[in-house]
Amino acid sequence: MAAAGEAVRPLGWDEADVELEIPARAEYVSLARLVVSSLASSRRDLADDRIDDLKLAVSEACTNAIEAYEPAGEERVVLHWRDEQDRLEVDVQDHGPGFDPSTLPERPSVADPMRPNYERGLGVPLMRALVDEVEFASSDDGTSVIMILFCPPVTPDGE
Amino acid sequence: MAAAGEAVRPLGWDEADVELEIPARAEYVSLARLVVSSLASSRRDLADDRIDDLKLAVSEACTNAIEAYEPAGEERVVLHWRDEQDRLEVDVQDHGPGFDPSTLPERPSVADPMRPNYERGLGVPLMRALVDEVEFASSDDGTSVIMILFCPPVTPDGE
Amino acid sequence: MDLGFEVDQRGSYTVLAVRGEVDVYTAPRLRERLIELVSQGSHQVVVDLEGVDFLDSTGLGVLVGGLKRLRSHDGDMILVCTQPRILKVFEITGLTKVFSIHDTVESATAG
Amino acid sequence: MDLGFEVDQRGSYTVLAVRGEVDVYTAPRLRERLIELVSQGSHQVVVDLEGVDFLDSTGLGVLVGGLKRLRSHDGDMILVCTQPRILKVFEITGLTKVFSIHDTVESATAG
Ligand SMILES: Nc1ncnc2c1ncn2[C@@H]1O[C@H](COP(=O)(O)OP(=O)(O)O)[C@@H](O)[C@H]1O
Ligand SMILES: Nc1ncnc2c1ncn2[C@@H]1O[C@H](COP(=O)(O)OP(=O)(O)O)[C@@H](O)[C@H]1O
Repeated sequence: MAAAGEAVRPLGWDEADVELEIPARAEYVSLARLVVSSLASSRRDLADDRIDDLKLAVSEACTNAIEAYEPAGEERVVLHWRDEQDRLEVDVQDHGPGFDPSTLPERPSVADPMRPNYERGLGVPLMRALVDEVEFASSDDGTSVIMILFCPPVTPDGE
Repeated sequence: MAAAGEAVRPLGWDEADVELEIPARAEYVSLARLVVSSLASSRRDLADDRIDDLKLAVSEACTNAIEAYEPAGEERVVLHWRDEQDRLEVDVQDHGPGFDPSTLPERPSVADPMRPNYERGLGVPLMRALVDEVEFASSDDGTSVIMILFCPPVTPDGE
Repeated sequence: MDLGFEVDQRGSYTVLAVRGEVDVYTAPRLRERLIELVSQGSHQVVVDLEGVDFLDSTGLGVLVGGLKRLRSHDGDMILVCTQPRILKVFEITGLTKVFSIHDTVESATAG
Repeated sequence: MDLGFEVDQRGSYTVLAVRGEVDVYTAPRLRERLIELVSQGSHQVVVDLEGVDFLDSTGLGVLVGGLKRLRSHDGDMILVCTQPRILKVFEITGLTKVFSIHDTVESATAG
């Protein structure tokens, strides 16, 4: 048995799935952050800076989802949280116009001398740098951004 | 125009609807509380003690929804938050066995000399006392508890 | 979500200070602590709720259960609580009539 | 969610201390504040981020926009930031090369 007998971390994929559906409006992004950081903190295997990374990545994804709807109406953004032993996954879905992620730069071009002119386009590079995996699934019907953090198993004492 | 031109409070019923779906497990009740108190705080017209009241009432409803499933499996509890100008509504839904709310006491029997023997049965009386309206809709298919707080309109300066 | 406990002996009183949120998830830990104290022979127990941010009906039920257990050993449970939002929960449920509730640990252990 | 501002003049520097979370909802308020300062003739601006709990790409964009605006007036923007989680965002995006970032308001206004 693991030392942490008290199962704070949910046990299975489906069971552990939390869903948050918010109006596609800027004032709700902070709620998505709050939910993600609260869920991440209850997993005792994540360091604070990893929680901050995930929180920022999810926030960027929600911001993009909301901006995809501009001008905003009654649209919704849906966030799913899934816990597994060795990872956690968050996806953020919208039904905006979609986009072609392959046209975006893979990595932030930190050495670009034109950087000071970039007031936008920082969100996706941040997401890519902050979490272990980001996947964009986008079509005419909308976009789903899946973000994954791997959580290396903590070997319990006495095993 | 209202003095608070910046619309912190969502504008319409549908738009403002937030949905949180959690596994029917005790460790997720704190997340429901967190979401409710965060949403309630962003409405500037609610005093802190009213937010605490709502938070506790919602927590009790979630606890009952989770306990309705005992032994817990992969069931889910769904919370809806709806903002309107003059009120806010939270409902908590489960698909447990349901119950007959009319068999429960209307008010806490504060003068009951047997009170010290009551280790249970305090949840529904608390909910009834804490929010302005509680409605139970229960059938074989589950239970929905609707809790309402009325928010008297704040007359803005200059109107 | 953690529930923190601190135990302190003051004369014939055992003071259990609780910190955090007492709800359906954490209340079983409070119950265990109380049972432990009784079984170790502490029959005059002061539960200090000043560090409690949230207390629900499950928490109340555990306190009522603890009180009954203590009384069956000719003991008693005294609460320390000044926070309005926590006191309110005792008032609504009529439990202010059941528990003796003090403002400070000093006053609770003065008897 | 509130964003708080405090403005303080230190010699030729205007220090704007920001408190709270800078995101897509609040960043417009930061942008307005910066535009206001520039239009009031403050061209050497120190933005103190020590009270900022969260900063996203929208916030970065507003700071970059402010820097450009100030430079077009032969001014400059200097940041004060020591929090690792905020610094990290500047590092990932390469903006540590664009902004001069100081540890204290004193050092930022010493130039
Ligand atoms: N969910 C989405 N739906 C539609 N387009 C998106 C979405 N997410 C990102 N994009 C596109 O990718 C671009 C880059 O996004 P990002 O790096 O976050 O920068 P910014 O949002 O500042 O433009 C956006 O401008 C947008 O065109
Ligand atoms: N969502 C629900 N589904 C099924 N039964 C419920 C539900 N909510 C309340 N009940 C019933 O009402 C009773 C009283 O609830 P409550 O006052 O919260 O006290 P307790 O949960 O401690 O028994 C419960 O014991 C249960 O039988």
